[in-house]
Amino acid sequence: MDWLLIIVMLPLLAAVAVGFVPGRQRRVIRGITVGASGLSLLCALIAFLSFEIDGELKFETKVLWVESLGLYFHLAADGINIGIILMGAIVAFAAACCADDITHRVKEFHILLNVMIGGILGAFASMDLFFFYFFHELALVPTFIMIGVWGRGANRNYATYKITLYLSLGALLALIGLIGVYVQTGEESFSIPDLIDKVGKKPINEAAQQWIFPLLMFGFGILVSLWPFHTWAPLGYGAAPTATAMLHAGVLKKFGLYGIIRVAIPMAPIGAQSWLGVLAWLALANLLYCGLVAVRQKDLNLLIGNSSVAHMGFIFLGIASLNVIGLTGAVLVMIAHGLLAALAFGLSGHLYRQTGSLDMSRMGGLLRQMPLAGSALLMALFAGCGLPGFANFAGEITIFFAAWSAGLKTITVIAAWSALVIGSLYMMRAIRSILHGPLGGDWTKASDLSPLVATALGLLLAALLVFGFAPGLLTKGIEGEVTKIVRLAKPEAER
Amino acid sequence: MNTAAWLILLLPLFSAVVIGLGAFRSRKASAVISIGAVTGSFLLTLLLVAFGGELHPSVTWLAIGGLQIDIGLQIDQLSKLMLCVVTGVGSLIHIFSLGYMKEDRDFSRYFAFLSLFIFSMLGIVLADNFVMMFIFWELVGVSSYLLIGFWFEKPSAADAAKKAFLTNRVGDFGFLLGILMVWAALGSVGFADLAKSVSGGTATITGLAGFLIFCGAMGKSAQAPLHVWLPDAMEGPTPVSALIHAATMVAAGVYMLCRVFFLIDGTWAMEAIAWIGGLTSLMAALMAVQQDDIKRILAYSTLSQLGYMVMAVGLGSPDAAMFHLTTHASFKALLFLGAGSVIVALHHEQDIWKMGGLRDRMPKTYWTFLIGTMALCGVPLFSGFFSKEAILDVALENNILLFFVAVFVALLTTFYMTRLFVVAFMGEPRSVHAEQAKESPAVMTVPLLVLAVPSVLAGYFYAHAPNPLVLAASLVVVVFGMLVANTLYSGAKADPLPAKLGLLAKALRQRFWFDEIYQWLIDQVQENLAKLADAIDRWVIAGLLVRGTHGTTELAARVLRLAQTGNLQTYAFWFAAGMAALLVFTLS
Amino acid sequence: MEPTLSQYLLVSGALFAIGLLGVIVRRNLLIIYMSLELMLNAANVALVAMSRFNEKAETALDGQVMVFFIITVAAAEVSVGLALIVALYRKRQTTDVADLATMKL
Amino acid sequence: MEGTLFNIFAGLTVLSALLVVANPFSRNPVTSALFLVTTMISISGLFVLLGAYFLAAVQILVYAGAVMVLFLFVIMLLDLREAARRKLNLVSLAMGIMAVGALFSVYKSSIESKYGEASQQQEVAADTGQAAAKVVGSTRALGQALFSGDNGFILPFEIVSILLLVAMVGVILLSRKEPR
Amino acid sequence: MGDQLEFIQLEVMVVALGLLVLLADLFLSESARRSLGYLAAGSLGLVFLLSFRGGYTSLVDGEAFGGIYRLDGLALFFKRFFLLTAIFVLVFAVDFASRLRSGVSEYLAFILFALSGMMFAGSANDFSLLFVAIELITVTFYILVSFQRHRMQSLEAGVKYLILGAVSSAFLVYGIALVFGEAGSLKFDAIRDAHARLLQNKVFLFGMLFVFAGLAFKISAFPFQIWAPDVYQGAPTPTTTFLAVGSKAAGFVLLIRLFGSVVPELTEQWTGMLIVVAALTILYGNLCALPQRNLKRLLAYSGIANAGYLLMGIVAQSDNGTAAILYYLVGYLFTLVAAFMIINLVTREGEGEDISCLAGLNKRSPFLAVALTLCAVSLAGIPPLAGFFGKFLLVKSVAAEAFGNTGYFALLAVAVFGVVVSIYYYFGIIRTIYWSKDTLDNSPVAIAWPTRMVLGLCVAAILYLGILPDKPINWANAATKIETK
Repeated sequence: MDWLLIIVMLPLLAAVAVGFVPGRQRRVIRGITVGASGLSLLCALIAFLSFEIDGELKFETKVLWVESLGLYFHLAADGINIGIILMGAIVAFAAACCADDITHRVKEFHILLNVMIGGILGAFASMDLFFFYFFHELALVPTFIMIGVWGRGANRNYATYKITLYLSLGALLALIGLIGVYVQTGEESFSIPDLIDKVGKKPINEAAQQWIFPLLMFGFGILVSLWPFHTWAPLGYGAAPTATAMLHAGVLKKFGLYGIIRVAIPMAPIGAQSWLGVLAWLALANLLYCGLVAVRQKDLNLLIGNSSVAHMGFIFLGIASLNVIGLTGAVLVMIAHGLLAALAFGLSGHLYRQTGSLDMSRMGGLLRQMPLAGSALLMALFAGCGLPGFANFAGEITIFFAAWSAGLKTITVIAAWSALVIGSLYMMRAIRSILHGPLGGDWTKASDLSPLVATALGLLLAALLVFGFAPGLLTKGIEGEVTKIVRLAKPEAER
Repeated sequence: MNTAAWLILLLPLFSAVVIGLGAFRSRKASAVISIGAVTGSFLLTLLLVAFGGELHPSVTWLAIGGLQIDIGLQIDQLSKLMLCVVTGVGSLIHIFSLGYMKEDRDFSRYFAFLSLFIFSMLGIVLADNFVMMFIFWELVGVSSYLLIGFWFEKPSAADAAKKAFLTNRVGDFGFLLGILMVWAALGSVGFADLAKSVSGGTATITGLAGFLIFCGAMGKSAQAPLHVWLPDAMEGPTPVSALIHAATMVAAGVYMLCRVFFLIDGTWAMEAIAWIGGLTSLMAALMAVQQDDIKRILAYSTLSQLGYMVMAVGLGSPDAAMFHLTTHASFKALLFLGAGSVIVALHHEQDIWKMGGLRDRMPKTYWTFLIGTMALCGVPLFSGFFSKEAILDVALENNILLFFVAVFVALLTTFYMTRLFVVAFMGEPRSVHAEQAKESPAVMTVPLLVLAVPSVLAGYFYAHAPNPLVLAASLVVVVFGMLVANTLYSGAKADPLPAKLGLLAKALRQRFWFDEIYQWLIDQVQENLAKLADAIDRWVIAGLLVRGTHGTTELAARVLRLAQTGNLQTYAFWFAAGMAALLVFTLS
Repeated sequence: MEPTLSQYLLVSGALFAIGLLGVIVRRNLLIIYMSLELMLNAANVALVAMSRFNEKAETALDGQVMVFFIITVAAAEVSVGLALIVALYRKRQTTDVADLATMKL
Repeated sequence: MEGTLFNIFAGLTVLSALLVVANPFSRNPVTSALFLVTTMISISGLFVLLGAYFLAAVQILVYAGAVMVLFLFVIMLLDLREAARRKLNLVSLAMGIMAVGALFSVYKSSIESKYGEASQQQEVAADTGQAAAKVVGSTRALGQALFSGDNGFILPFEIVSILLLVAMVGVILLSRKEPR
Repeated sequence: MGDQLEFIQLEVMVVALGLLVLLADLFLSESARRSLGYLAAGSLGLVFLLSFRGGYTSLVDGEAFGGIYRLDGLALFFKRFFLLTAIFVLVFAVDFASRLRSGVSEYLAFILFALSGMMFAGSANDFSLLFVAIELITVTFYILVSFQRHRMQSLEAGVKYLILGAVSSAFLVYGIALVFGEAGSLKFDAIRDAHARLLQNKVFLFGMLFVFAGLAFKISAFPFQIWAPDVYQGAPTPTTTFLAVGSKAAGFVLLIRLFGSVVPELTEQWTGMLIVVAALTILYGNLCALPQRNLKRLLAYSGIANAGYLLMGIVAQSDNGTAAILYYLVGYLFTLVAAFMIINLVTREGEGEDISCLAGLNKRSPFLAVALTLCAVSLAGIPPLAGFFGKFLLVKSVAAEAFGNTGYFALLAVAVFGVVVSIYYYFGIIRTIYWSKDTLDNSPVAIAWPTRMVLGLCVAAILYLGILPDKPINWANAATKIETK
């Protein structure tokens, strides 16, 4: 079965379908979105469970698109992206469920939401660089519009512009890097497997690699809020509507990391070796600096945003280790953080809707007022500070081991400090001021999660726990693919 | 047998999950499930102790490249002992809680958390490798956080929980680095593998690694300077204090040190561990002298006793440490539960100066509490006497300075426990609540009685030839401490010491200003760093760089378009000038 | 002595420069048009000279043909330009380019 | 003889061109127009020297005859005395001179690098060698070049005719009285 | 002679059509004149179709008039391109007729004459034809720009365009004169043979640079871009469209022919200069557009920027670069036609074209709102639209050469910067359409059916070029392949 094609097309078809529904039929519109993403999730689950790990591409759809450029519409799954796609589908479903806080221009919002979901899933399912990029943009453009039209807060306009310009810049730099790869490999194919094959036989010349890698690294890095290009993230997420923030912070943002692992490192290994040291230090800046910034935040969304930026540091650190353990850990954290970020933004969206503000100093005692949301938030924040049992921990500890064995000892020490101590410092503060203490302000009217949203968020939580208890579900497949990449990048070392 | 071992670990988890998912709707069901789970574990433990030899079932949790992390159960002498302590004391405390928490509206949540804690603690006990231990180490931290902050609406409880968690995390930071260093040096995290490579003499770890691992213990076992969270943790319900902050969690550090003793033995870390243990015990004992809160006195006493154990490990005798751990677990749990009984009877009054005369009103509590006190003070023939003596013995053999410290601590212990006992139970009631106090129901007193048994008898299971000198010293100390305290406090209405000791008493009451110093440090370093980062983010990156780039672009745009004057002659001039520039650029 | 090609070219260059200067400096539209005529004629001079001193006889006359076209085009341009001036003058009563700056920036 | 004539015509061309653009004595467009005629006539003199007889005639016919009349008509029509009194902008003058000066000096150095003193000799030699080949722009020759179908410029010629048509219609449209 | 006429049959038809329109004006009634534009557009459509006739395409790669006129793939491609542009502009002109007030038929005829000039330019293989064709375009545009005599701005734009245009013509002919002198011929073929030995000849270089300047003026490349904003803003909107697309494309076809195939070695020598020119053009256009509020002026600046992007294709000096230019231009045609048409529909005469007039467009006409959004997104270079693919191909062609010349990287960096800046102002347009608060009026916009059709076609083409680029790329490649044979 072409599961991936179904997974990607369902939301896009839903977008078209929503287009034909009159704007007043809000329930129908929401139903279509939730239904489509639910079906997508179901398919993703089936695909994930029936996925056999044998190093081959699965569920392939390959259509020649532009012959003259060697461009294929090529969807396929391997050990790395099958997990990410499942995560994306879960988050997409959750986001669709959480989108009921949109009350004006519902139809337009849902069209964009569906397009965004389709784009996200497509980007990770694509095995062709062009469509990989194309789907990413397809998801990115609705993001801007959604933040601009349905966003919140006084900073909305500024945030919209900032996120638009930043992400466009990142995407363009990455595009130039991708084109560099394409051009350097002989302008015959955009297909990732083909390219890897070619590069394996005849590497791109060294001087070109020294250009391509930083282009890809910083281009993708900007998309992932690599320090010091991170300031768009907290601001943008603070202003974004709930579903958008969930999808972007959860899944779309991972595109850059995926790109670095999937394209940058295997295509330009020599470039990688001379630039990953820089990446490691920037990762550290992400972890430590953004953690410290998060400590100072008074607004829950800004806190989650900054902490999410800080978490990217782990992944960068894993990538910078450039060994099997590190890259596997990086992918693991990508998946875990996707679920977590979606959960956190889903909850903060709920809080915002109930209380009209996310100023933590004005909250308090909400655990009693809304036990479900409160407990979920509690767990999310715990997962955020790397508590075992959640998938985040498995990834993070893997990365520590990887970074240590890669010789990045100083960085590991500081990273551990910022993860264990600074991370828990701001998470604890958040719990203390939002959930604990006497009931602050006039929240007596605030209600708990609706069953639909509760299911959606519960699903995220469940996935976090399942992957936390059994990370092997993911790592087995990831490890196989990552080993290939590391072998390309470092032919001499097999570890 | 393997199934039994797994069940010991998983029963409490099962209980926590079931209660969390739905059973919380019924108070009764929650209690039954939770108590069932822990007693089930206890019975299975007894089964293992009786019939099982050494077991080592394991499954792979995560395996990537050269990194293999298992979830495995190491069942040997050490862990069996600890299992008994945890599940045994745990069971009793669960039962006690039935009475103590009867009125609470979050009764079910309490039992869920308690089960979660037992699960985590058992994980530490059973762990067969460092990472698994770290995992449960963290989980213990969290469940302790949840339990300390059980009454989260009370700001002090919420703050205490936060403090406990953060302090533990600082220790865990060191622990994690230690694990990384061990892994890097020896290539494995499994205790069995490590033991093999260490005994094979192929490799050792550095003192630094040993010390970092000890950092973990420092956090969990509340050793100085990370001890500050434990007294505050008394904000939790009293059974929790008894379970976590007396018998089990705080003992985890000591247990862990014993578990990996083979690794750190012989490194300079040992010396450091011994001194930190000794100093902690001294400091805590001193501070206990001037506390007025019944639970806080016990908490400092716990600190002090943990210091003993750690010192024992540091001096090279994990056996003595484990011995004291076991006896301490029973009598300290007994003391805490006794305190809990008193607190319930006095409608949550914890100040000993508002008690008094409880002997007649709560006889069962009185007697059991007396037994606990005697054990703690090391009165001969009580369990504490034997275990304390074992530690003093080790100290005398290895480090005479620490021996004196230990003896002095023993003196202080007798003194403050007698003070507590005399003020709280003897004399006349000093408040209305104390006057109206009634004995607690059976569900609470029965656990007290049960715990009293090991508090007396646990000492006889450890074969040990006493050193006469040590024997004499401890006897003298006990008698002297009791006499002094009795004279000072018998019939006293208020503490006479502050007047006599002046500044020293103030220092003790203020716990040597540790909290204030930490607060100051955090404010100065951490907060300033955060402020700096935030300021850089706001002004340098978002401001100077981003807005600067934006501003420069905007400015460039506005300047550039000034060329567009609308005047034809200017245009013609630009045209000619541009042409000239191109010519000069290309032709020369 | 017979004048050389470079002399002709210099004359034509000077003519071109003077014309360009006129366009830049003078504000009267009529004079600007005259300057433009000077520039075009400079090209004519250069073309004819180049044609005269050409090495390839068969295409040498091309230059003069070109001049023929230029003269015609210039005439057309001037007539359109003058018509435009007339239209402008009717609207604004001015031929000063400084008055033509309603659109800028 | 040729040299002298060249000097005269060349000097006259440049001088009167200068007077078209910047006449120190008069700002009247009519003066400029008259000096433009002088320039054109001198240029046709240069054409004669270069053997372009037909073009010399056309130059005088078209410019002195047609274009100048047009200019004068417009000048008379518009009555521009008022505008003539405005001052020259010194800054724009200086900048203009700088830009144009730069342009001209690059041009001059380019010409000199190609036709400079050293290469002058060869150039002259080459010229004398090919003196016989020097083209003469007689009416017949030019006519043949223009109108021959296979090897001539009939196509551009026809296009120019469209151009003239466009210009004609355009001029009528533009100078017609404004509607309403 | 007869078979030579066959070569120029399309041009002849166009000129004849122009003459017919001029004549018809004399005989037709007022009401019949209205449909004259549609009739002319229809006839052009026919001519467009005729260009696909086998009898005509079999002439490809042939030369006529002694090699002055060349019909090859490139020329054919551009002839069709110009025809298409003119069809759209004619339809547009009918919409605009009421604002012209008088001389509508002449306006239509002039569009056709300018079109014939462009078509000749596409085939120019000789400086004389090049010059004459360009002048036909330019002189016609002088009139087209100043056609709204009742509007001061139109006249002002006309005067500015005329003077600067004439200056650039002077540069062009002066350059031609010098090139002619050094290369000895006006014919491109002869220059191609001769230019290799002239690479150090400063007079020749000087001349070529002047020629470049003359063409750079047409495409509004830096430093000859200065006229564009004023002229675009002042000219009647159909003229602006024609100027922005047709005239620019005419400049490009000549640049491609001249610098791509006639003097390739010189182009290589001038790579540095071309990079600087392209980069500065991109920067100037995008930066100046940033604070711009007048829509036509904004598009003028964006047009300058786009000229810079297009120059990247020349800089690349490869078939891919040329093909990318062709592709980009086609996308640009549809985008710009649609954008200007919509701006014209939305704004009212005399009110200017301030960006605020777009406020609430999504309520006034969702179709126009979507179409304009697509245009803006496409211009910003965001997939899956024509603009993205065009930029993609351009960047690719430059990147293919980049490793080995750092200058190319600088150009790419500038291009990226430019695109990011441009996203800012294009996004501003979209923002105004969808979420501007101060809506001036909410009256629905009436759209004539041919306009609607053109707009629909444009939108479809923008999408087609972005989503299914395979065939168009092949066409573009074919057009370049034949040309360099």
